[in-house]
Amino acid sequence: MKPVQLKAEVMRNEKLSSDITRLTMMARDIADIAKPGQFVMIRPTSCYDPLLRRPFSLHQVTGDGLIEILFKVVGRGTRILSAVEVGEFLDVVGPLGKGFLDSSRENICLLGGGMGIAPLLFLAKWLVSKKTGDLNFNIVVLLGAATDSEILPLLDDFEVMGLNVKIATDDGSLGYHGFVTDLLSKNLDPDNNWIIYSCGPYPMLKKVAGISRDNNWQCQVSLETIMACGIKACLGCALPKSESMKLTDTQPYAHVCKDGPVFDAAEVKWI
Amino acid sequence: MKPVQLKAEVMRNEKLSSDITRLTMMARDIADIAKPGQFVMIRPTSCYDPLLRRPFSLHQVTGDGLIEILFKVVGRGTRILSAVEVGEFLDVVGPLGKGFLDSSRENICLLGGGMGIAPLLFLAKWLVSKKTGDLNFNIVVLLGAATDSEILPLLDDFEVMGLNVKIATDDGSLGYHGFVTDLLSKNLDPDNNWIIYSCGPYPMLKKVAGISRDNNWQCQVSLETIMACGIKACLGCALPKSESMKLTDTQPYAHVCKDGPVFDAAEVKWI
Amino acid sequence: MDLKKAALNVNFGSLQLKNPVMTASGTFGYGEEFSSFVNLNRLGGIVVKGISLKPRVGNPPPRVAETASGMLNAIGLENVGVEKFISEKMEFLRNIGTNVFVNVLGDSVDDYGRLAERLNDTPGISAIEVNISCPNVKKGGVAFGTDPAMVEAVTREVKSKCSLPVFIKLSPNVTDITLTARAAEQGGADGVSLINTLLGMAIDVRSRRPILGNVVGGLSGPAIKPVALRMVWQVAKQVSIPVIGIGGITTTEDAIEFLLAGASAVQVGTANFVDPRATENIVEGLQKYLEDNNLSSIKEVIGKLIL
Amino acid sequence: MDLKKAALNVNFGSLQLKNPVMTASGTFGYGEEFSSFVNLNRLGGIVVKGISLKPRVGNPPPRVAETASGMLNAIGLENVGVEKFISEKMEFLRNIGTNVFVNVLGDSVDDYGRLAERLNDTPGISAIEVNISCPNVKKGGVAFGTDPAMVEAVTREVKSKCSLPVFIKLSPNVTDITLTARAAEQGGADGVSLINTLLGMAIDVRSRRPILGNVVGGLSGPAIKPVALRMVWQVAKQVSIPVIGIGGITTTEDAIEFLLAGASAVQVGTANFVDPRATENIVEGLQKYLEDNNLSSIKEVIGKLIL
Ligand SMILES: Cc1cc2nc3c(=O)[nH]c(=O)nc-3n(C[C@H](O)[C@H](O)[C@H](O)COP(=O)(O)OP(=O)(O)OC[C@H]3O[C@@H](n4cnc5c(N)ncnc54)[C@H](O)[C@@H]3O)c2cc1C
Ligand SMILES: Cc1cc2nc3c(=O)[nH]c(=O)nc-3n(C[C@H](O)[C@H](O)[C@H](O)COP(=O)(O)OP(=O)(O)OC[C@H]3O[C@@H](n4cnc5c(N)ncnc54)[C@H](O)[C@@H]3O)c2cc1C
Ligand SMILES: Cc1cc2nc3c(=O)[nH]c(=O)nc-3n(C[C@H](O)[C@H](O)[C@H](O)COP(=O)(O)O)c2cc1C
Ligand SMILES: Cc1cc2nc3c(=O)[nH]c(=O)nc-3n(C[C@H](O)[C@H](O)[C@H](O)COP(=O)(O)O)c2cc1C
Ligand code: FES
Ligand code: FES
Repeated sequence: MKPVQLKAEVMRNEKLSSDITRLTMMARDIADIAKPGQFVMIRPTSCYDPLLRRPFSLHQVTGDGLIEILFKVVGRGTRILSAVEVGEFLDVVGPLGKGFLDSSRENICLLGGGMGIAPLLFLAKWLVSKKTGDLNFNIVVLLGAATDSEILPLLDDFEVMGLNVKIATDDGSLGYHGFVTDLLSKNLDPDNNWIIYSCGPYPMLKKVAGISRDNNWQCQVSLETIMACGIKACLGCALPKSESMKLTDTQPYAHVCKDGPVFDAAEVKWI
Repeated sequence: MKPVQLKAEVMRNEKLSSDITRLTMMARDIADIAKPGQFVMIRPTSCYDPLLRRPFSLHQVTGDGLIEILFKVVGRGTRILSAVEVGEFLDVVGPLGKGFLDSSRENICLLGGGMGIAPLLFLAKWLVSKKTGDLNFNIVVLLGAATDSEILPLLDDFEVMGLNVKIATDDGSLGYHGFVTDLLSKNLDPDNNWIIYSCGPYPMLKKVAGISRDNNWQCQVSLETIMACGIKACLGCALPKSESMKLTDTQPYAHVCKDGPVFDAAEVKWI
Repeated sequence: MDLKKAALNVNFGSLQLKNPVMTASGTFGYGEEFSSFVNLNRLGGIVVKGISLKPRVGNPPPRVAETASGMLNAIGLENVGVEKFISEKMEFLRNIGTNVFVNVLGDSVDDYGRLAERLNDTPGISAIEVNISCPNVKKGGVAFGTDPAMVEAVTREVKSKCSLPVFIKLSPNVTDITLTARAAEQGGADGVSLINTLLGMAIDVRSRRPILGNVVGGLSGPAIKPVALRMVWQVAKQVSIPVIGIGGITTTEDAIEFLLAGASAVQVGTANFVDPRATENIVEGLQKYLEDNNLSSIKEVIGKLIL
Repeated sequence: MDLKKAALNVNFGSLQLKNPVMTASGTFGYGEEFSSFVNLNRLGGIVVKGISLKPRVGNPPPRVAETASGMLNAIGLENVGVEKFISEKMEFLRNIGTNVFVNVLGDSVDDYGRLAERLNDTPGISAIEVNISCPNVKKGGVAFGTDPAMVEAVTREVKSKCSLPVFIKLSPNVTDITLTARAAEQGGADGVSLINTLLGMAIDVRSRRPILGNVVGGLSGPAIKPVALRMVWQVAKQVSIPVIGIGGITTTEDAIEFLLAGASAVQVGTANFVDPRATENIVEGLQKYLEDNNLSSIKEVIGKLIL
C-alpha cells in the first residue's frame, strides 16, 4: 500500500515520564493500511531549522483512524514534538517501510529495549488478534530500559492482552537487574523453535542476533539509521548487508527506509 | 544606561485582534531604565530559523518591572511570538536606542499609525506624569489604522489619562474616514508652537515631516529599518541623513538602532 | 489544466516544458518513489538520480547529516547503472506524461560520451543533464567541474554522441562560475543547470569523528539558496543558453526569485524530503502568482529583476 | 580564573591568547558595544570592524537581509578610517585586558602597507588581520582574495611594514582555498583566518528588486558552518601556521568542531547578534568540555579529529 502525506490532528499528548511522550493523532489514511514495524516521518516545524522529518515507529494503530507514536526527547526535533498541543496539526508521511513478518513458529518472543518498545505494542496486538483461537502459540514479552519509569506506563498496555511480560532495568528499579538480553536464556527454552521480534539500541540487537543465530532461532530486528526521505529517494539510509545477502545481490547496502526498517537478523552485517 | 540581555517571563498574552498581540513580560532590569521610544530585541526561537532577533518598541513599562510590546503578525517571527504562552521565557535585549526627547513646547501632538501606536502609550504616560501640575500644556492624540479593530482595544488606555483622542481609519469604521495625517490640520491650530511625536509607516511619517516643516512645528519621528544587532555593531540599519545633517557630519548615514529610532524629522533624508 | 490559460510553459529550443518546475537529480529517486505524493504529470520535468555506465555501490554510511536549514550528503553516486536503469526504470518514466531528464556521471570524457550514446537510443528521454560537479567522487568528476577546458571538452563529447538536448550541471565550488558556464555554452550545451551542492563537512564532537562516512559531503537545502541565486544571476547575464536554477528552492517565492534572476526553469531538491508535495505546490503557486499579478505568461517573470 | 587550571590558553608564536575564543570582524563593533553583555576580559581576543586608510561611508541601504539560518550583509565596509580609529577607539580597547586584532582593508597593496605601518606605531594592538576577501567592495579587494599571487604580495608588503603578527583572512569564494592559504604562508603570514562570507543574493518577489542596496552581499551564520568547517579542515592540513576558524560558530559544540578540524582558535561572528553573550558562553562551555573529558589542555582538542 502506498504511503500518504497528511495533516494529522493531535488528539492526545501524554507525558509518560519527564522525557517520554506519547502522541495520538487522527490519521485515517495511514491507520487503515499500516502494519506493525512500519514507521511515519513527521516534520517537527514549518521553519527550516530543524529541517528534516523525524522517523517514528507506529506504536499503536486503531480501527477508528488513530495512530500513536512513543518517543524520547533526545534533541531539538523531539523536544518540539513533545510540546505540541491537542488540536494542532502535524505534517505526517506514512506508513513507510517493511514491517515485521508473520512466522509459522509458534513460540514468539518480543524483545524491546528503551524506545524500541514502541513498535512492539502494535506488533503484540496484531499477533494476538492473528493467533486468537490457536491454542498452541505462546508469546513472551521481554522489555528492557534504563529505569522503571520508562517501562511502568507501558506495562498495562501489554498485560491487558494477557501477555507474559518480563522486565529488566539497568538500575534494577524494576524486574531483573541487568540487560534485557539476559532474559532470553532465562525465559526461552532453547529447544523450542523461537521467532524473536526485536527493536532497540544497536548493541542490544546485535546481541539478540548473535544469540538467535547460536540457537537457530528466527530473528527479525527493526533498525535505525539517519534518514532524509524515508522513501528510498535519497539513498541516505544505507546499511551494510551481511556476506550471505551479498551473494545474491551485488549491492552491499540495504536501504533501511524501504528494505527495512525490519530485517531478518541474518541479512544484516553486524559491526 | 546600558542595555541588558535577560530571560523575561511572559506574564500575559493578549490577543487584541486576530493579528495583533500584546505581550507583558517581567523584565525588571529593562523596565527600570527604559525611556519612551526605546525598543527591545527579542529572539523568536532558539532554533536557527528565523535567526535574527526582532525589534519592538516598548509599549508600556511599569514601576513593578513589567514591560509590554504590541505587535502585528506580519511574518514568521511575529507569528511565533504571538503564540508564546504565559510562563515561557523570552530572550530579550534592551532597552535600545534613543527615545523621544522632551520639548519645551506646550502644545504636544502624538500621532500614530498602525503599530506605530505602540510606543505612543508609553510616551503619553511619561508626558502626562512629567507635565502634571503644568496647566498650560495640551496633548492631542491622533491615532490611525486600517480599521476600528486595530484601535478600539487601545483607546481606553489613552482615554483613562484624560487625553483628547481623535481617530482616523482607512475604511471609515471608526472616526474620520481617511488618513490620520488629515487630522493634523483639522485639530492643530497652526499658529501654536507644536511638537509632534510620531510613529508609523514611512509614507505617513514623511507626510507628517512635511506638514511640520511647512508649519515650523518641531517633529520627532520613530523610524524602522531591518536590524541585525540593535547596538550599532553591524552597521546594517543605515538611514540616509538629510543634507543639513551632512554639513555637520561627513557620514551620510545614521544608524537607526543607536542614533534613533527616534529622529528629529529634519535630520532624515526623506525619499 | 488548460495549458494556454496557465501560460506557465517554457521552451528550451524544441523541448517543451508545461511549466518551469522540475525535480533535482538524486532527490526524487526515479520518479516512482514520489508518485503517491505528487501528480508527476503536473510537473515540468523530472531529473532522475545520476546514472553511470556501471552500477555504483556508493559511500559507506553515515551518508547524510542535518545542518542548520540544510543537509550534507555523501551518497557517493550510488546507482543501478545505465543498463539496469533502461531496463527497469524507463518503462515507468515513459508513461508519466512529463519530460524525463537523465542525469549522467562518469570518470572520463569517454564515459560521458558512451552514456550519451546509449541514452540517445533509448525512447522516452527528453534531455541529458551532465553532472560534472558532484564533489563526492574522487576520480575525474571533481576536476571536470572546476576546469573550464574540461567542461567544454565533456560538453562537446556528449553533444557529438547524441541528438538529445544537453544540460551541463555546474559546480558552485569555483571562484567564477561564469567561466564554466561559458565553457559549457562554447562546447554546444543547450543549457546549464546550477547549482550542485557546496562542499561541506560536519564533526561529531562526542566521537571526534567526521559525521559522514566519506568525511566531506555536499551541502543542500534552504541554507544555500542565497549562494545559488547569486550564481544563477551571474550566469544568466553571461550566457545566452537557458539556465535552470537549483539550490534550496522550497516555496513558490523561492522559485520566483530564481526566475526573476534569469532562470528559465527551476529544480527542487532537498525540499522534496521536507515536503514531498513541494513541486506540485510550486506549480500551483506560480499559476496563482501570474493571475494575482495579471501576467499572461511566466516569460514575463523570467529575467525580469529590476535593478 | 586561574589560567593554569583552565588550560584553555593557546599561543600564536609570541602572541598569547587566554583562550581560543575571539570575535569576528564587523560583528562586534569596536568592542565597547558589547561591554554590557560580555566580560571582554574573558575572551581570547577581539577583532575590530575592518579599518581603511580613509573613512568609508558604506553601501546604500538595505544592508542586511535574513536568510534561512543565516544573513546577508552588504555593509560596504563602512568605517571611521584608521586615524579616527586610533584616536577614538583605541583608548577603550587598550584597557579591556584581551588581545585586540585590527582588521584592515585596502584598495591596493600599497594601502595595506600603509595601514600596517600606521598600526605598528600604535600601542595596544596585538595583531593585524588582513581582509583580502570582502566581497562587497568592487575595487582591488575582490581580486586579492582569489588570486594566490596577490595574496602573497599583500602579505609580504604588510609583513615588511610592521612587526606585529599578521593574519590573512581568506575568502571562501574560490575553487581551492588551500592555494590562497599557502600563498599567505609563503608571504610570511603568522596565521590565516577563514572563512569570510560566501557571496550571496536575495530578491524581494513583490518589488522584483534585489533586497540589498548593493544587489549582492556576504552570507554568514549557521547556514555556512559546514562549508567553513570543510575549508578549515582542508587548510589546516596544508599549512603549518595557525588557522583561526570562522563561520557560523554559535555554540560550544560548533567551536569544538572547528578546533578538532585543526583551528587553533575560533571567531564568533553573526552569533553575536543572535546571542550577545555567545562568546563568553563558549569560553565557559570549552572549560566544561575539557573537564568533562578529563583533558588538561585545549591543545588536546586542536587538530584531534579521528579519521
Ligand atoms: C525507522 C525509525 C523508527 C524510529 N522510531 C522511534 C520511536 O518509535 N521512538 C523514538 O523515540 N525514536 C525513534 N526513532 C529515532 C528518532 O527518529 C530520533 O530519536 C529522532 O529523529 C531524533 O530527532 P531530534 O531532532 O530530537 O534529535 P537530533 O537533535 O536530530 O539528534 C539527536 C540524536 O538523535 C539521533 N538522530 C537524529 N535523527 C535521527 C534519525 N532520523 N534516525 C535515527 N536517529 C536520529 C542523532 O544522531 C543524535 O544522536 C526512530 C528512528 C528510525 C530511523
Ligand atoms: C525600532 C523598531 C521598533 C519596532 N516596533 C514595532 C512594534 O512596536 N510593533 C510592531 O508590530 N512592529 C514593530 N517593528 C517592526 C517589527 O520588528 C517587524 O514587524 C518584525 O521584525 C517582523 O518580523 P517577522 O519575522 O514577523 O517578519 P518577517 O517574516 O521577517 O518579515 C515580514 C515583513 O516584516 C519586515 N521586517 C522584518 N524584519 C524587520 C525588522 N527587523 N525591522 C523592520 N521590519 C522588518 C520585512 O521586511 C517584511 O516585509 C519595529 C521595528 C523596529 C526597527
Ligand atoms: C541526497 C542527494 C543526492 C543527490 N544526488 C545527485 C546526483 O546524483 N546528481 C546530481 O547532479 N546532483 C545530485 N544532487 C544535487 C541536487 O540535484 C541539487 O543540485 C542540490 O541538492 C541543490 O539543490 P537543493 O538545495 O534544492 O537540494 C543530490 C542532492 C542530494 C541532497
Ligand atoms: C555585518 C557583518 C560585517 C562584517 N564585516 C567584516 C569586516 O569588516 N571585515 C572582515 O574581515 N569580515 C567582516 N565580516 C565577516 C565576518 O567577520 C565573518 O568572517 C563571517 O561573518 C563569517 O562568520 P559568522 O558566520 O560567524 O558570521 C562581516 C560579517 C558581518 C555579518
Ligand atoms: S531515507 Fe532516503 S533512501 Fe532511505
Ligand atoms: S542594527 Fe546593527 S548597527 Fe543598527
